[in-house]
Formats: sequence, C-alpha cells, structure tokens
Amino acid sequence: MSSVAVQLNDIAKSFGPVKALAGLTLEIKEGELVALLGPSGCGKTTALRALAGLQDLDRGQILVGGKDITFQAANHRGMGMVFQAYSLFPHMSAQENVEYGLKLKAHKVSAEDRRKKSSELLELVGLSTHAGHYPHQMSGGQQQRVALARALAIEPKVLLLDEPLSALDAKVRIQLRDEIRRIQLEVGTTTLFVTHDQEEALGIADRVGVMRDGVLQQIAVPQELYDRPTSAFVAEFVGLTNPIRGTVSGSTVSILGSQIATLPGSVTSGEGTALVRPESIRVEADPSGSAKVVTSSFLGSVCRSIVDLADGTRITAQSASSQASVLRAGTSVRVTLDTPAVFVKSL
Amino acid sequence: MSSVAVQLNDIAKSFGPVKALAGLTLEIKEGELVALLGPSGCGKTTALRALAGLQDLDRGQILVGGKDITFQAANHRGMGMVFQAYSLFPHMSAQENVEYGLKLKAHKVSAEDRRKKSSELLELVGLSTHAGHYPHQMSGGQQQRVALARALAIEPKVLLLDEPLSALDAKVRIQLRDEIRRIQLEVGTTTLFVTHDQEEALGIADRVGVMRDGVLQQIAVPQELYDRPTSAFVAEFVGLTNPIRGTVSGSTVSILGSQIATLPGSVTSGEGTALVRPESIRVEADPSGSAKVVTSSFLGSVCRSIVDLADGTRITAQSASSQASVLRAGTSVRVTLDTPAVFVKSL
Amino acid sequence: MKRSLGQRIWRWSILLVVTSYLALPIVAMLDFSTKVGRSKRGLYAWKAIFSQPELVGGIVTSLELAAIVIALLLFLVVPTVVWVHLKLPRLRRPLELICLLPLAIPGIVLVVGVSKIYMWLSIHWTESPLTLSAVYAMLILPYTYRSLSAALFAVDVHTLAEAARTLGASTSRTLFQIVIPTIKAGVMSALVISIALVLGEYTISSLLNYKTFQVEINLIGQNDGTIAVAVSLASLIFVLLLLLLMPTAKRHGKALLDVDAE
Amino acid sequence: MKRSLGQRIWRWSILLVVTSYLALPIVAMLDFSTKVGRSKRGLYAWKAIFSQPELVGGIVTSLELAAIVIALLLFLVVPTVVWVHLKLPRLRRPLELICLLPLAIPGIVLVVGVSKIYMWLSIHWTESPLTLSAVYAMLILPYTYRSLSAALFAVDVHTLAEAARTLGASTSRTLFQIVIPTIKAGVMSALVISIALVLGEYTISSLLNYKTFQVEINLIGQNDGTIAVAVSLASLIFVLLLLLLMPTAKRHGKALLDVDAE
Repeated sequence: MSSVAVQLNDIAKSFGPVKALAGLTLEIKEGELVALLGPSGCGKTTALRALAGLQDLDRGQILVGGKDITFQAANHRGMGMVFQAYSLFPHMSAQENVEYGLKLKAHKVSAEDRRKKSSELLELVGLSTHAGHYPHQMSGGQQQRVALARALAIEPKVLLLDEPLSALDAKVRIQLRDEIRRIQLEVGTTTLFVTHDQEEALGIADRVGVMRDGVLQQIAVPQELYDRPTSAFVAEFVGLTNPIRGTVSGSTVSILGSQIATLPGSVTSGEGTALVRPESIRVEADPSGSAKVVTSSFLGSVCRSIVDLADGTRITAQSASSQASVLRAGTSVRVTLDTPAVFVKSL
Repeated sequence: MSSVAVQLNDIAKSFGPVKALAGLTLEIKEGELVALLGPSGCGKTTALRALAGLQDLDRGQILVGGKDITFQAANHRGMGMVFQAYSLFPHMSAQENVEYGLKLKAHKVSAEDRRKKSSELLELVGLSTHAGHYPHQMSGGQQQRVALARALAIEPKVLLLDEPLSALDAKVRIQLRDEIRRIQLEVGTTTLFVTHDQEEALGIADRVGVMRDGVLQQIAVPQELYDRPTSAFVAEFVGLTNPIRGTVSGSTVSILGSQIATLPGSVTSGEGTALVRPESIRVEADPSGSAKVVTSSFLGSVCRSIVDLADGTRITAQSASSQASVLRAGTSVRVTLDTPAVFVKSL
Repeated sequence: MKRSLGQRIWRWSILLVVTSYLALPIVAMLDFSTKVGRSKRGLYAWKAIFSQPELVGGIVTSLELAAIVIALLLFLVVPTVVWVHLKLPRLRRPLELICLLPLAIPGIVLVVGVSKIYMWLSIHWTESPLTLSAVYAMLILPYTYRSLSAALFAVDVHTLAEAARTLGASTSRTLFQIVIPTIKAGVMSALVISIALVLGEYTISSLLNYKTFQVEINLIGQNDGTIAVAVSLASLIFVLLLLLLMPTAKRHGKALLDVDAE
Repeated sequence: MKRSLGQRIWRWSILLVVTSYLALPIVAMLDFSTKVGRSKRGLYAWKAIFSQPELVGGIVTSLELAAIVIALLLFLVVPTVVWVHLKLPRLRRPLELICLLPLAIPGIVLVVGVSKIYMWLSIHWTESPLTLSAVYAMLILPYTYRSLSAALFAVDVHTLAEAARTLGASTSRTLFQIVIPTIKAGVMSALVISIALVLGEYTISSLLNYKTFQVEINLIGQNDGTIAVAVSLASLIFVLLLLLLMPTAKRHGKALLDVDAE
C-alpha cells in the first residue's frame, strides 16, 4: 500500500508566456487519493492532462509504477479519466460507454466478460437499472457516474478525475463526492483528483496538494493543511480567514487580548496580520462587550455572524446554529479566540 | 416596512400535462427578501417568471403594491431581474448595460444623470473600475454583479433573482451571496430569490418558502424551517437528515436511548422514522461503545463521520473539526442525541 | 400574458405571406404541368416521363455523380474538417474561407478555369462522371462545411475525442467510432444538401457536355415544356422528401445546466 | 507528445493538396487572362476592362440588385428568423425546410415557375431590378438561414431578449437594439454570402433577360474570352476581400463554465 505509484519529476510546460507548470514534483502512493487544489490557471489541470498523456511537456519526467511513460501516447497509458462534463459518447448507451474501453483492449475480452464487467461496474456506481439509457436520458450526476464506471472498466493504473463534480448541483455534488470516495476505497485504485473547491478536496482526499503558479505550495493530509498552513496563500485559499492585526514577539502573537502561538513561516516580530478561522472566534452575547453583531445568517448546521470589533475591524465568526437567535443584529458581544496556533503574514 | 408589497393569489399554470404551478399563494412584505427553494420542476422559476411578466398564467392574480398587474406586459412592470447566467448584452460595456434600462424610461433621464447613477451602482457592486469592460472580458461573478447593478438601475418595484449564483464557483458563490444580501439591505428593495440550494436560501433570506409540485409546503424564517419542519419533505430537503427508526408514543419518540419531543405533523403512535440532523448526533470515543466509526472526513470547520450503529443502521454525524483526529475509522463510539425535537415520518 | 387576437393574426399572416411566396413556383409548376392545350387539364405530361429513354440515362448519370460526391464527402471532406477542428484550430478560419470560395466563383468561370484540364483528361484518360464529380465536390463545400462546422461546435467533440484516447482508441478509431457518429446529424445534413445540389445542377454539366438529369430535362423542355416541368416538379418532390429525412440540430451541450427547466 | 516529423509532413501535405485543388481554377484564370496570342504575356485584357461601357452598366445593375437584396435580408428575413426562433420554436423545422427549398430547385425550373408573373409584371408594372431581386431574395435563403440560425443558437438570445423586456424594452427595441447586434456576426456572414451570390449569379438573370454583371461578362467572353476571364478574376478577388471581412463564429456561451481553462 505504501509503494510509490506515480512520480511527477520537475515537470514544466509553458503556453506562450504563461507558465502553466513551473517544475512540479509530486508523488502518489499506491492506492492513495491525492487532490490537487488551486485557483484557475494554477496548472492543476495541466498536470493531470500531462499524466494522462493529453498534454506534452517542455521538461520533466513522469513515472508510473517505476516505468518512464513521459513519451508514451495517451491511448497506450491505461489511465482512466473522468472529465468535467459531457464526455459520455452520446450515441452509445450507458453500458456501451462502459464497455467501449474493454473492446479496445489488445488481448480481446469476450463479449460475455465485457457484459459481466460493465454490469458489475454500473452496479458499483448505483446505476444497474440504467444500463440501456443514453446520455441525454440521464441527469448530470448519473452521467458522471457512468463516466466513472467507464474509466474504471479498463482497470486503470491511475484514475484521473478532472473537476468531475463542478457542473453538478450542490446536493448531487456532495452525494457523488462521498460515493467517489467509497468506490475508490473499495476498488483501491491510485487516484488524482483535481478541483478548485477546497471543501471537495478536504472531504475526499488522503492528501491535498495546493498549487499556485505551476508549483506545489504545500501537500499534506487535510487536517494539517487546514490547521497548520505553511504560507498565507494556503491559509487563505483553504477555508475562510479573518485578517486581524496583531503584534508578534518570538513565536506568539497578541490578538484580541489573547496570546496565540504562531505557525512556522509566520512573521517573527513586529506588526502582522493574523489569519484566523471563523470557527476559532468565539462570540458571546455580553451587554458590556465592545463588539457589535452586524448580521447573523443561519446556515442550517452552523450560524455565521459578521461582527464589528471596537477598532472597526469587521470579522466573520462561525458558531453553533443554536446561537443564531441570540446573536441578532445590534447585539453587544464579547469576542475571544479559541485556537492553538495561527498563521501571521506581514502587513 | 411591514406592508405587503407583492401578493400572488392562487396562481396556476400547466405545461401540457405538467402542473408547474398548482395554486400558489404567497405574500412578500415591503423590503423583505423571500427565497423560494425547491427541487427541479417544483414551479419556483415559473412563479418568478409569472411575477416578471415573462410567463402567462392559467388562473390566479398578481398584485404589486396593491395594484393588479396580472395582465400587464413585462416591459411595463418595472421589475429588475437577474438571470441564471449569460444575460448581459454582449455588445455593450458594463456601464452601457447598466444604463440601458434608464435610457428606456418614459420620462427621459439625462445622459449625465444616467452616467452618475450607473457609476454609483457599479461602485455599489464593487466594479467601479470595470465600467468600460465588455461581458466577455469579465468573470462569471463579475458579470452577475453587473447584471445586479443593471436590475437595480431602474429602481425596480421588486428585484427578481433567478438562481443568480448557480453557474459560479463555490467560493465566488458564497462571496456574492453575502454581497447580494448586503446590497439588498442597503437599497431596501423587496426581493424574490429563487434557488435549489438550501444553504443559499437559508443564508440570504428573511423568509424561505419550500415548494413542491407547484405549491408552497412551508414558509418560515430560516431557523424555524430548519429546526421545526412541518413535513418530511421539508425536513429532508432542507439540510441533511438521518432516518432512524423509533417508537412514538404521544408526543415523544424513543430513539438511541433518548426520549425526544416530536414536531407537529409527525406520526403520533407506533413505529416511525425520525429524521435527525447530523449535528444533533453526538459521537464520543468510548471503548465500551456499541457503535463504530466507518470513516471520518475533515471538511475544514467541521468534521463529518459515518458511523455504524449496533443494529447496523448507518448514520452521518457532524462534530467539531477537532474531533477528526479522534474519530478515526474503526473507533468504538457512544452515540447520543442532542436536539429538542425531531420530525417523525411514517415508516 | 395572452396575446391579443390582432397580434396573432398579424403574426400568422406574415408567416403565410413568406410561405406562399416560396411555394409560388411549385404551384405554378403544378399548374403548368397539368395543362393540356389552352384550357383542359390532364396528366399526360406526367405519364410521358417514363417514355423518355434519354431521361433515364440522365437520371442514372446524376445518381452516379451523387454516389461519387457522397464518397468524396465522407472520406475526404469530413475527416479534413474534423481534423482541422480538433488539431489545427488556427486553420479553421482559412479553411472556412477556402470552402466558401466556390460560392463566389460563377459556374462559367469555374468551367473556363478547369476546362483545359478537362480537355486534357477526356483525351488522355476518360470522360467518366468521376471527372465532373471532382468539380461538384468543390461546389458542395460552402454548404457542407457549415453543416459540419456547426455540428462540431454543438457538442464538445474535443472532450469526447480525449475520452476515447484515454480509453485506448487510436486516431482512426476515435474519428470513425466516436467523432463521426457524434456529428451524424451534421454529416447527414451535408449529405442531403450535396445530393440536392448534384441533382439540381445544370450550368456546369451542360457547359462541359455531360448528359445529366437537368441537361436532359432541358433538352426535353425545348421540345415539350410541359413534360420538362413535370419532371422538374417530380425531382423537386424527391429532393423535398430527402430534406425531410435530414435530422434537426439538437443542443446536447446545455442539458446539464438546465437545472430548473420545468 | 511531440508529433514525429513524418506525421507532420503527411498532415501538411494533405492540406496542401486540398488547398491547391481549390486554388487551381484561380491560377488557371490568371494564366489565361495574361496570355497575349500564343506565347506572349501582357495585361491588355485587364486594361480593356475599363473600356467596356456595357460592363459598367452590368456592374451597376448587379450592385443595385445587391443593395435591394441586402435590404430584404435585413428587414424581412432576419426579423422573421429571429421571431420564429424566439416565439414559435415549433416552426423552426418547417422554416428550415422552406429555406432549403431554393437549393433543390434548379434555376431553370424557378424561371419557368415565375416567368409568367414576370411577364405580367414587365407589361403592367416595370422591369426594374426590384423584380429580379425578389427571386434572388429567395435564392439566398438556404445560405442566410443557416448563418442566422447558427448565430442564434450560439448565444442565449432568449435570455437576452427577456432581460431587455424586463428593463422596459418594446419588441422592436429588443429586436433592433439587443438581438440583432448580438447576432451581428451571423448577419454579417449572411450579408457577405448574399452579395457574393448576387454578384456571381448568371443562369436566372440571363434567362429573364436582365443585363447583370455576369451576363455582360459572358457576352464579352463570346467576343474576347481573355477579357471575360480577367473580369471574372477581378470580381472573384473582390468577393474574396468581402469574405475576409466576414466575422468568425465565436463561442460566447461557454466562457462561464471554463473554470480552469488554463
């Protein structure tokens, strides 16, 4: 389980003046699901396409299972890929889509075995009753399930998922995310998942790599990435943050009357901007409090409040949804911090 | 603030055999933001389009400010509408788009006043530096901001928002949602917001109406809708729920060893399925506990765990993100409930 | 809102005028072809169609031409357009311009330009329909290019081709098993338009001395106008039926976004 | 992955063959029009163009025709197509078929069908280019309809029209201020193709005895083929320049979805 399945060694690619990949190095372990997370243009999709063989490189090396495949054609790589949307062959039924890759195998798979395999896979993705449906008869979520089954049918060395959920509705997105993870764990395929949605990346991956300008900023398990970012970019891109001014001395920062440890990479002295998570801010109704609630929105399982501090700083705090009725607009509140450590960037 | 601005009286519309609206009655108060929430085909968009004058009705009456406008043409209604996407005029700059409605006003607005007004509005939506940009030069989020400014420029009687965020990225979606609410409160325009995303509806609206099959199921302030649904449909559509079997007697249900009050509309006796929110389930590591964690995902500010109960029921629980490291797969846990009341539907 | 009756009448009458304007020639032809003498009516012209041996020869020649043009379309034009669309997007515009050229070249000029080659060919090689079909293959480009191009833009062919590649498909498999079936509607339109064009073309075949369907009709028309018009109308109806076979353009792409189409 | 050199050569040579096949008539025309006698070359034919008074008359007639056809296109065809697209989607298919009809009707048949009306018109009314332009307006439909229809499908015209309505725009303002500017590219294509067609049409104008540009060229060609070819080439170049003015189809619709186009 822990041998290296995929190695990207210093891969680079420019499109004209734009460096999509500027020397990316990444290892994915056997059976691991790694998510690449980043804003538009950070190079995450280019990296995935290079691994699929759909994008040539200017420099660097790609190894899968220890074998150099840098110059192998896409149709010989045996990668299963799921695209953002609309990638099912419109003139084939769900079953025919799933079987297509098997038909192309060098050593022929018999029609019976193909049928058996495609039925198994359609059942795995929960669509065994839709085998005869054509893409236009299926919802977006169902189409992506079939696309997943089709990619898995060829028993791929690596499963590549290119923003497979971004064209779907919120509810379907969450449901399918959990399902992809369940299937990936069940099948055990090494997987690279590319997304711009941080909740998606955190919720699905064993490790999440944050990319920016063609290089990896930080790669870590979700909780570490969220709790211990090594740069302001990662702290701000993964999750919400409140920029709050404070004074750093040594390895602690003084903000909102508390002394909080600073994370490695932070400013080490003088003034700085601490990046504090909304759920690290505790807001309690207190008639003598110097801060005031501007507005609170009830979001179901949590409540998010916008609060003006005494010095005019506007912050967002997140609390249990039961607080929504207490933290009404205009309420005087006391604001304290509840976090072991924060990242502090320069002003 | 509390006079009725919009009244939909028993409006109905069928498309062939499909009843899009089956007698919808709704009141919106002056300055209020009401969200209509529901799955595809529930009629929410038809209702909004009927109010805009873009959809004729089979029956019913529409009153705005006490005046019957049921048969008024769309271009005389003075409604500001923001569409799902791609509604900016591609051959006009942002500023020209915003000014277009003013140019059409019956009593002419001078070119100077138009320019002043459009500049104000572009500043309000945070795009004062983009006045000269054309739609194809702007991101999706920026385009929707301009569309909002354009709709507000005509000082509409009612602002109509038709899934304005559904084509946007997750981060932009949340940001623009908060901004729309801020602007709506600042301008004070009566607003109808249509969406299929429950978090969006809860986060933005004064009141949320849940629609199904062309009629209103329940309309209430967000917290009441979430905490005290009056039907299983509302409970399941708004937020996540775990179906857990229990025995009802009188107005309490016995589930997971607790006696919990049942909400009005619930089953009143015998066996039933209680719909329990993930955050109402408390999961604590306990070596003697009879339940087992299947998997936990860290989602940033919260942690979601899938837990198998002793009787094999699989439930989803939500806890503070700090629990993610404790609730690993395979951990024995004790599961208790922490909620004042639940909805119980028949088996 | 319910449209007022006046508005409805106004709108439908515009449509009626446009339609009848277009239907006029057909009605006139039907009228002309069923006239016998000054004031009597009869179907003798329609019956006479089948007693013209040259006409049958002309029909066979035209159908041969159509078959060759179809083959050229399927195995030369379609792969070229697809390949430029997918692999050489920068050449899309030049190709579009090139394909529109035949529209701007009147038949006579085309004939002047190619007649020497044709003379050379007819002396040294053969005068088979193959040579005329080469000119026709050029003539159909303005119409077929648009159909194919529209079909290629309507679906995300690029993603489909990449999906096929990752599943192990070679370039030719991707083209013939995935891309062409996907743009079937566009290919069918192109085919139907090409057939209509080949069956309806007169100027060039006449100038190059080919005895095609239309040339024969014209010859008959010089002797008996009524039969010629009857044959023309028959061919027109045949082409109309062909056009009815043509698939309509569908919008695959948008389905996923129509969250609340209701 | 980098393409091998062999593959590249193969691909470019196909393109070269297709292009040269299409360029052949033009080269042949250039060759022919610069020949003087058996083996000498010169530009006398090109200079002679301007000493033909009938030719100037033909050019004027053809340009008048083009102007009228453009007006008909803008104020009759475009509004009809837009209105059917937006308000009567069920009539899209019938309209498409109707618009393709002229393609299937060879010129001669069209002339037989309408010649009686024309005779009546020329006796009772006038023989101005207006009457011929009515036939041309019909002829351009197969080409213009596709351009307009493709442009209407490329953007979400429906939403744009509704946005304009809610902002207070009347139907005509919506059409002329919003819809037509939005499909400008399609309208421009339709215009250019129409002009090319009107300037290049020979059969019908010749049969109906109109002295258009192509008819005059043909007359000159009967006396001096070299001048005729020179004029044809000149007109071809003019039309080519027109085609270069034609905007390319862009895909507005997809931009918002391209989250990570990179």
